[in-house]
Amino acid sequence: MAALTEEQSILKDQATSWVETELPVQKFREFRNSNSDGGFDPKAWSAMVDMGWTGILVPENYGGSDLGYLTFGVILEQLGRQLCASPLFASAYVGASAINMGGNDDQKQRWLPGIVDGSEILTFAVDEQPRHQRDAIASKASASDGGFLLSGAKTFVPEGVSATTFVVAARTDAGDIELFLVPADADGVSRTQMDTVDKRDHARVTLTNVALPTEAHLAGMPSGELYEQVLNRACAGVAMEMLGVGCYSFEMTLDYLKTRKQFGKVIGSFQALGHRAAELYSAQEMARSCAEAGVIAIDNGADDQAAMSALSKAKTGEFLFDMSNQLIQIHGGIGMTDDFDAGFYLKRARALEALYGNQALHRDRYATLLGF
Amino acid sequence: MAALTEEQSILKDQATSWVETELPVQKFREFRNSNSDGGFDPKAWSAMVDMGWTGILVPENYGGSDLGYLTFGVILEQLGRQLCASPLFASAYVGASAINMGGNDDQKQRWLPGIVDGSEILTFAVDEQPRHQRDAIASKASASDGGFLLSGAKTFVPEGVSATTFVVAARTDAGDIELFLVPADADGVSRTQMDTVDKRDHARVTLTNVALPTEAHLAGMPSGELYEQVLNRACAGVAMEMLGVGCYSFEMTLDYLKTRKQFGKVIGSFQALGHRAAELYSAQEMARSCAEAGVIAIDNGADDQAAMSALSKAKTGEFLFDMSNQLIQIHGGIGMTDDFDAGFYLKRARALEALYGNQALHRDRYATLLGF
Amino acid sequence: MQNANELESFRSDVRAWVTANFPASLQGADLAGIAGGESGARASDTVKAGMEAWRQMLAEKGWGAPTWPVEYGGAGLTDPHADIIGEEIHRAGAYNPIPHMTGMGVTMVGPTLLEYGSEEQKARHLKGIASGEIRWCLGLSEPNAGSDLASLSTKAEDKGDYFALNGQKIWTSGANISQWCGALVRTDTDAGKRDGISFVLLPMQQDGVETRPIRLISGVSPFCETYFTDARAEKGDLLGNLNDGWSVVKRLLQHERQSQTGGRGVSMLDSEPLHVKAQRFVGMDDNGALVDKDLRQRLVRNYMDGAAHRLTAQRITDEAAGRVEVSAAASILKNSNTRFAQQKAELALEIMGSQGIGWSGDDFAEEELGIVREWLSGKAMSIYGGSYEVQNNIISKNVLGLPETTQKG
Amino acid sequence: MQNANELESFRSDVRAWVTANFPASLQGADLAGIAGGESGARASDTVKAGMEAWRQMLAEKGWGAPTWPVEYGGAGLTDPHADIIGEEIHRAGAYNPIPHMTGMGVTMVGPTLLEYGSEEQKARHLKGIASGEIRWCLGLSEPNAGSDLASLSTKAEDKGDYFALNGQKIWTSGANISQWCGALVRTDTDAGKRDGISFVLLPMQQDGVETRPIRLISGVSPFCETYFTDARAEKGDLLGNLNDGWSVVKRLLQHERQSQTGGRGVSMLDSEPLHVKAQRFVGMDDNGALVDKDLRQRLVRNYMDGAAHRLTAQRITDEAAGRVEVSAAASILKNSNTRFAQQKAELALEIMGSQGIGWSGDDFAEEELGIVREWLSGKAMSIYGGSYEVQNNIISKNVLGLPETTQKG
Repeated sequence: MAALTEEQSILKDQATSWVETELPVQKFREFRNSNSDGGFDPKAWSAMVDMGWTGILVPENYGGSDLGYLTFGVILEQLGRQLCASPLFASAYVGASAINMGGNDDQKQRWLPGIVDGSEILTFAVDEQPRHQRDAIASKASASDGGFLLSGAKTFVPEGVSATTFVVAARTDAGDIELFLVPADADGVSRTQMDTVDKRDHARVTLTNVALPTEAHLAGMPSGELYEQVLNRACAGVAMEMLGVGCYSFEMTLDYLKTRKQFGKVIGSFQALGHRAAELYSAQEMARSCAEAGVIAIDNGADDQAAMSALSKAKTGEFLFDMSNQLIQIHGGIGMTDDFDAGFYLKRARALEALYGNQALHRDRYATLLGF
Repeated sequence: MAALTEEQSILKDQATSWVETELPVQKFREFRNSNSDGGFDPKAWSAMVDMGWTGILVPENYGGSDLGYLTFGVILEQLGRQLCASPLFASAYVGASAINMGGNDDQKQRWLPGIVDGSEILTFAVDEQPRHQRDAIASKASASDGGFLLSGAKTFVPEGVSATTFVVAARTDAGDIELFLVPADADGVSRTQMDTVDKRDHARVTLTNVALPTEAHLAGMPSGELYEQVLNRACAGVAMEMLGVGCYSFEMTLDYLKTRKQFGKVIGSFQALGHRAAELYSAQEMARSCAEAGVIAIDNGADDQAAMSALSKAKTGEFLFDMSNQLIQIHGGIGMTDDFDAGFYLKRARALEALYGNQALHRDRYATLLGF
Repeated sequence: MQNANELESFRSDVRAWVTANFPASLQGADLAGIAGGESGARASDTVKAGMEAWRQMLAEKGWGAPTWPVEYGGAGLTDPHADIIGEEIHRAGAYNPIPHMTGMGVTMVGPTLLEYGSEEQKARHLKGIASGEIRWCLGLSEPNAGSDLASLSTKAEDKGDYFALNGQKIWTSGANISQWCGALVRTDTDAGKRDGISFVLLPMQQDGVETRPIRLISGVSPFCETYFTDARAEKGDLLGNLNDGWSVVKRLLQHERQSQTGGRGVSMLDSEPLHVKAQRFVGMDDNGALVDKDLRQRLVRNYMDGAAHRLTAQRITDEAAGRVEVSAAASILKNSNTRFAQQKAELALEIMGSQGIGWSGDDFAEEELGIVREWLSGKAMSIYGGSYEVQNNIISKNVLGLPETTQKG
Repeated sequence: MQNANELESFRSDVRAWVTANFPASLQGADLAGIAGGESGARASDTVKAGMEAWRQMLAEKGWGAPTWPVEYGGAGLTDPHADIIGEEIHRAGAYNPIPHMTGMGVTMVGPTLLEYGSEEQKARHLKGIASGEIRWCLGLSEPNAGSDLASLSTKAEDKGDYFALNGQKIWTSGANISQWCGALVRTDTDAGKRDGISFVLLPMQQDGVETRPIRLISGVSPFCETYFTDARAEKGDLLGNLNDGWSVVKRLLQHERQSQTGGRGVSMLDSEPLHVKAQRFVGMDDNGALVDKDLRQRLVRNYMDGAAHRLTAQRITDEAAGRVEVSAAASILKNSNTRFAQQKAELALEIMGSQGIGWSGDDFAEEELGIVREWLSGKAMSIYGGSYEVQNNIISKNVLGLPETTQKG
């Protein structure tokens, strides 16, 4: 993986070992079997807060460590490996990005410390249709009494049941897509959990004439720009989580190739499977390079951030799609059973692929950004 | 392959054995090395005429046998196997189709017997740009003195140097694309041979104010319809030739897999190559079904002829593309040498893929014809 | 021509009979579900009674297994006749429940019995299958013998007039609701891997047999783990010769591949064409083409794959004396059908976006949830009945004549 | 930081030196062609003289092989310094002809000599390489020993103070214009396949050596068949130990893979970006997207494959103590580069339509013809230097630790 600073390496090692011992995929299974609402274990969430992960993107004067997107991405990768459920990504990555870039000092002071200490759970409410499309926002934020009246219906909102505050994308009277902070308990807000294959917290959120003060508007960037930038960052983050999901799927598969015997030999000794493993490994290495390049481009403030985020989401998506199918195929019958974990990875893979646009959408974006 | 009538079977067996003994790919090599113009061996062409192949699509009252498109396709497949060069396809398949469908009795009487006895060589002059596009016809046929004045520039015209008559697609004053019969020796017609990788006769043809009588116009179908129908038939025919090129490529490869030794074993015993051969064989069987379905749909006057011709060209194109690359790859170094025939098949493959639109174009057509 | 006329006249007769006899009470009911036992419990008494009457009528005509000899409960018809019966029943919106009701009976056990069974075995077992009264399962795979079936370890001990079976089978589809089982067992532990195996038939309702349903990634499933503890199979129920079970099962698996080469099935994926679904979820541009061109390109490839598969299946049927022999064709078609179907399910999911990852609840239409479950359960298509890789081994070796790698023990 | 400053200062020095010394007479000439010998004959005397002067200047600074020790003709610099020299020469529109002029000398023979050569061998051979004066070829493959290199049969017989070589090599690139050859030969016919092999150096200008150029599907080629008939290699030119040539060649092939992982090369395919070519041949819609959406979709995948390859090559370089070891990375990168480049050539051909199947003549632009030839010659990328399949074997076994199949003799 990318060369890390010493501080990043320490955080990474800590995350790896904490995830493996405290939040292995077995915990996700227990949670799934318990059929409880909300999508994550509050104790694990507290531990993440205690380890400082919620402050990685937050400037030091607001209580964070400001270690940047690569650092956060490395944590997301570790969480992806064990399908760890938590609002970390929605709140401390996407939410914090929105406030950092779009908020004024007052807004930062109001929201960032809460993100860092875990008392606030922010989430980005974007999609209104089953398929993500950047410009398909019909929610309206109309100027009213010195503030805004907000109406619309959002779907597939991550951590939508647990969130305390929604970062809502809505069109202003001028037609621009702008972001608004909407408390989950505000009048006119209702939400229901969607029961999805990955058993994570996704919600439908309905906003009916929600009255908001001016301070709810993140106005720190030119019209529409904040929305684009937050989405680009979000895509790069999802790519890092997908990388973790895919890498662990590869490792499970490789392990099976080395231990499962058929026809008197471990199946990894059959050349057709050996070559398939080689192709998957190569695809994994390519995906890693692209995923890391996505978050590194943000840290560097690179001109091609948007293209790199599209590349990262598309390439890790392609790898994860193939890898999750081969995870089942190579495991054979056992891979089909609910008692084995492979199905969890397959299901999570498709949810992450769909989130903020699938591979096809990001290939299209990449071509458009490159000018063809 | 498709179930054949006894008559079809006899013709097929005759073609197979004639091609293998009289016109094997070695003959093409000799021709290529001789660097002669024109693209084919006149003696072989006479033999084809004598065997009655030029009359397969021609009604009996014009001297043909009227055996239909599947029969002709089966012959084209055999010719494809040994890369046999001749104007059979251009004249007796595409040319005859145009006259059959678009000609009145006088025109049929004028042209069909000549096609059958080989004295006339017709060819379809369509493309004006490097990439085939059905509607990209700028050549003009303006009404003039009770006839037409025809101007335009055509490229990639098959058998364009040997042809005696061009079937030219041009726009009438009304803007429709119609077909006109243009003698190669008419005033205002000039042509030059293009030196292409497949070393076949492709020409650029320039038409400058060529004066044509009314009888040059094939007016037997509603506006634009003839052009479409001839192209659909042409595509299905090319698919059958491509099938032959691909099947022989597969057989060469399979033979090599069974005889070439590396690491003390024939290379076909390596599972990765064995599985690749299995995949290629399956693709070949699928391609055969689609190619045959293309010509059978024409014989049956099926409603979905257009879609079936797109399917046949696209699917055999996809098979041939992969197969021609694997032909080189599996043969390794020897496949790269000019002394070996593999390169001929690769080069012919790409020329046939490009002719009348490549795989991508026909996928697009198929989707459009199916309504999405 | 005579033959074509005869078939057309047969078709008219069938159509008339179906129209006259298919019970009105069954119109529109989920007949496949009921026959499969999945929604049978939920069906009304009227529907249940109608179903039973319909089954009896079909059984009397021998249409449960139309190509079997009349003396074994069939109708003694040719394949084209049988196809016509299937087509006409389908066209009438009716459904032939018998194959479904017999589990592996009509499709696999019956044909194998016809070939390998003694006169007595055929007389005893076939009629119950053809009439839809006896459901069969197959005990083949074991936890450590998947693709490598011949390494199975379930033992059958000779106890004089019966065998005592001990061991565990897995992926026994419908074991928990079947009356009979065809099981592959080891009868000689000293012989070579494939030489000491026999094929026995045994009743499932006995003390020595225990079944446990397997929960799959798609939820509930028809598959079971089946445990034999001194389970009893009569000597007279040995199919084929002792220690020659491998020939029996090879033939059986050919029937299996044949039955998986893409026959009709009731599928949520077929409730609307994929491109119509895409037009609904994705939208069209001014030319009527899907706005997501990347998806459109993959969709048309999938359509073409489907067309190529169907044309190939048809062509192979048409080839009276085709050069592609039946078992080879089955391997090619099983793989092409699997690839097509799995890609189709993935495309359907992709088209539906976040509606394509629903598991349950009112947020999702029944069709959407059905597709997701089929997407998941369909992953098994390339695993069971000889995996994708095993089919490629078969094509490579049996069809193409490439030498076997040293990997087979 | 110190280091970065030092490198920047080095870069300024290099830039100044190149600007001051690159001969004006060479501006815009086809330097790669001239260095490779292909268009050397056609070059004017002025250009030839300029080229020779430029070579001498580079050689004096040791920049033919900047990382080699000064005593062997190098400049004793680090890899980052060498990269800067390459970048600055490239930036100035100049060209370093030495690696090209030495055939396999700078990239493969030299590094292997540095590792395995005796002091005397290094002193004798390296300077001629670093200065660009001696061109080397490699005699490795044989007609019946391609991917299975170790089954070679060219024999070297011990004649006291020299070896007498007999046999045939193939794919000896540049054999007909090289002064020296590194050859893999069998010195013990009784030993195991890999144990009786040695690596010898021999001069090409001698009676026992005959070369015949191989015509490829792309036309002329640098490759030859090379025949040894009692060709003479001195005992002192044995590289490494007797019968230990396999270790030498394994290392040599690592250098080869490394040199094929996607370095800069002059290519007609790079004369304009593919999407610009596509805009020219295919056209754009109102949104500025290519009208052929199917092509566009495959084009963007190829762009992404290229980006992923470059990012991976960069990442592996950056990883000071990366977990991907060098030889493994080389296999991955060789395959990703090959796949990308071959697809790119196919896409270029497709974009050009019938202009993409030109062989010669005025009907085609020089760039169009160049691309077609590169498309054809590029098919060898997945064959030479360890085929695509061999790289996958290496990844599977050496990187992933999967057991070797029994296929290696």
